[in-house]
Amino acid sequence: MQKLLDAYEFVKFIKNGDTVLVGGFGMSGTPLTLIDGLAASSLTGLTVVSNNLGEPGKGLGILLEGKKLKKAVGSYFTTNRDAVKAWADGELEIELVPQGTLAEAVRCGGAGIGGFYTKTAAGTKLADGKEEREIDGERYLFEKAIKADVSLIKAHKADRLGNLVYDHTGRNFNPVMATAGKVVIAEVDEIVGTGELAPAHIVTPHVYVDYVVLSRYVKKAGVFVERE
Amino acid sequence: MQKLLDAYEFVKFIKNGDTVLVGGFGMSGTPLTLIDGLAASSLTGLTVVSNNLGEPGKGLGILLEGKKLKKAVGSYFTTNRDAVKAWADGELEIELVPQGTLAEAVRCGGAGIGGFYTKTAAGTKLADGKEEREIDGERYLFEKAIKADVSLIKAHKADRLGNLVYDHTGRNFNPVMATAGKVVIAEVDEIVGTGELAPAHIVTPHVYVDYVVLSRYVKKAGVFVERE
Amino acid sequence: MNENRRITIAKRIVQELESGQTVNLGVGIPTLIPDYLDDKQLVLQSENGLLGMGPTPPPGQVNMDLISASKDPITMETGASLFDSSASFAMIRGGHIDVAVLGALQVDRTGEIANWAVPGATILGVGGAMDLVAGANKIIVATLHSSKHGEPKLVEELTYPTSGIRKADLVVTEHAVFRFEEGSMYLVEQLSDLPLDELQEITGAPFQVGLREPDKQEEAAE
Amino acid sequence: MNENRRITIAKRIVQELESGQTVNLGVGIPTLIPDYLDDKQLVLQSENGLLGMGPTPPPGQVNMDLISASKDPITMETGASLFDSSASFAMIRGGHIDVAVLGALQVDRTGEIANWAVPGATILGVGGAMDLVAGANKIIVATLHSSKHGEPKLVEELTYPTSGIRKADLVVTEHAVFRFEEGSMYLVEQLSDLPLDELQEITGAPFQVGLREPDKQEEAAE
Repeated sequence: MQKLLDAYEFVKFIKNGDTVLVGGFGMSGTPLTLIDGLAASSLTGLTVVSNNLGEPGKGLGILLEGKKLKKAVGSYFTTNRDAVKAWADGELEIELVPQGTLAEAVRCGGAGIGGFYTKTAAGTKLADGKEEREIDGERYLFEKAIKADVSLIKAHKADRLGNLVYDHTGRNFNPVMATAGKVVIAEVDEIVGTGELAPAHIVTPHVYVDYVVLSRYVKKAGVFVERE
Repeated sequence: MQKLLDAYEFVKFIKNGDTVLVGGFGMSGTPLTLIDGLAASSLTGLTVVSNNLGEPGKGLGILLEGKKLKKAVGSYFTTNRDAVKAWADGELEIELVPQGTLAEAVRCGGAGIGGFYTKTAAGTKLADGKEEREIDGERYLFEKAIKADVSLIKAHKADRLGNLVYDHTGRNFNPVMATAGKVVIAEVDEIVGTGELAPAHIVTPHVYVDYVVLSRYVKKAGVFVERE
Repeated sequence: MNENRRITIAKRIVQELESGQTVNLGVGIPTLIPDYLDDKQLVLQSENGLLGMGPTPPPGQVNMDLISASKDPITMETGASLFDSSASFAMIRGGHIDVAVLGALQVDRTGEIANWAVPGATILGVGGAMDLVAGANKIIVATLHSSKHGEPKLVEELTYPTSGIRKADLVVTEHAVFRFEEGSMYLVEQLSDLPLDELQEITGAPFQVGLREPDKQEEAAE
Repeated sequence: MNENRRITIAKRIVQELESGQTVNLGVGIPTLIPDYLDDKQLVLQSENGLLGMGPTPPPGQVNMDLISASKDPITMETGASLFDSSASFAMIRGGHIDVAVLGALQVDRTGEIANWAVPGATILGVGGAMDLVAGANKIIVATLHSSKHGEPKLVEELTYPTSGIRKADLVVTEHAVFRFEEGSMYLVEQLSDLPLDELQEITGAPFQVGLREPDKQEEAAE
């Protein structure tokens, strides 16, 4: 398979200071192998755009422990007390974005849309410094599209072209993030033959996927453990 | 099935002068039964938002013949010479929108986005009177979201809740139009039991679908003919 | 005793909900609602990409890729559908959720909600709270009448950061149901035997008793 | 004879394409390209919602819900995927199509394209033309050198309405290949035995012969 990379080989596509989109909601649909790869690398100063920063020592939490991050953009960091502490200590910049605005901004980044107007957060602290516009008598905020150097996503299955499908709510941010990175790496549980995924059921067409990495983890009793 | 309507019963949800989104690309994924219903009704002065206006005497073309339309918004009308003639005779207003802008504007209408910026058509005649904005050094046009009173869409199968899947490229504008009408009527080829459509394969969740109408047409040798 | 008060609130909110409605339940008291539905059938939406959320699975059937917005394992009802985060918030923000039931830190006399941040404290989480406030067709706030420090949660003016300009339609506490209309707050029902003057005392905002116009009540109840 | 010229153009454009590339083919000459690919494997995108478009089906296997952007029956290659119009144009506008091969009414000396409307005539169709011009990573224009009225299609300045500010990278006619760089037009290859002075005569815009810098040519050919 042309797009298949060894577990940590993808790190060569990332530079210090890059902006990296990372899929997942909590620990679901999170590219654990790719995060391990970042943690094991010498990369620093990364900006991570992801809904959460995992939990202390779990998921993206290990990048925080490894001092890989300069900044985090997301909607909910309070589930990782390390993130809260790093922010309070001035070691991590945080940009808080409502979850729906985050998802839409990343979708726009991948769709060639420069920015959009949303009612979400109009009149709140998260609107500080943002342009407001009235459309049909209602208050909207301007939000700029989000793009990144690299997207690290997690899917359930890839075919040999790189078409992807997802596992239940593990889908979450992954399909939009697949569209918005200059280089897109997909960690998957399984690689199947081209043609095994029905055209109408493919969620991410292969044109979005540059490389595929087989996950180092397998699901046992519903939870990911290291593959033996 | 609670949402099931008789063929032309849906007409009661539409008023003279309403704006109606109609799915389809050419004659594919076009709600032929619902169009028949409009044609048979006494409705007039409708604004139709649809990629094309069908062909002379076919698809949306029959609404033009029946003098139901005040205005058409879409990307390509030249395949229907009746539309060109009606426009030249001052009997039909036409608003021409690039196809991608049309699809995105309708998606925004359904997604609570007030408007968006696209590079498409910047610097062209279709930008006349539209706001331009520079974002990251590139020229973008502001486009307002499109919403409608009613959406008439065509799907392949509905389950008894109203979840929808589509037939190949018959999907086209239908899923976005399903989100942007105050009342949404879906014409379908087949109604299946709830649970028969896999959760990951459903394209339009039932929350978007108010009513379902079984098509008066069936496909024979790949082409729709009247159901016997 | 605290649990009883929470259950009182959940049960009362159930009366506001109708079978077939699409409902998004926030964290806290709203998550009790599925236990008190009797034969009402709601369609529960989970912001992480599911319509048709079912109850917690038995221990052997947990899949950590099938979780709620609170990150707990869940199941799917028959007819459920899965989608990505942008589609989920398109559904929320686009006005396709009938009712959002939310917890709150404060609600002011106009119905404006504060439910995401505490003044002076670190503000590092908002999640989907603001999208739900901006987008749901009807907003019901489920909250205890007073904070654990005994301060009223219904206030004249918010001292906590607002969640948006969009107002709540209804607030349900263990003592009362309040409705908001055109900037004013109306007591529409008492849920405890607390006398009216004492209710007024523990409520931080002035309210009128009954709805402004009887017609309005019927309309709203439709 | 006209058909031969069109085939010359299609064959020459094939040389610019690589296996595995995602390509959107416009109406007209571009639709001839699939017949001259030899062993190159392109991934064809159809703006109405398909990646992996295959050839015309045999008559018995037509499905009018599986059609091209030209509304003709098509098939799907193994590994194809289907999606809605908003997703299709997200793919186009977002820069995920490697090459768009388009027809044109005119191209000016800077590479600006006019391919949707005739001045003075009714303007009632644009389709996806402007989205493709704005979004594809590389734009190749396939056109006969002169219009059927014998007027040059390569012009000093457009007299037909522009399709967008984004320039073509390459124009291929039956006589020549032109490349555009920084506002100027370069003849990079002759495809017929027409002498250079005659080529200049039937071309409505001034062009330079060869690329501005030899380095550039190599870079572009990579």
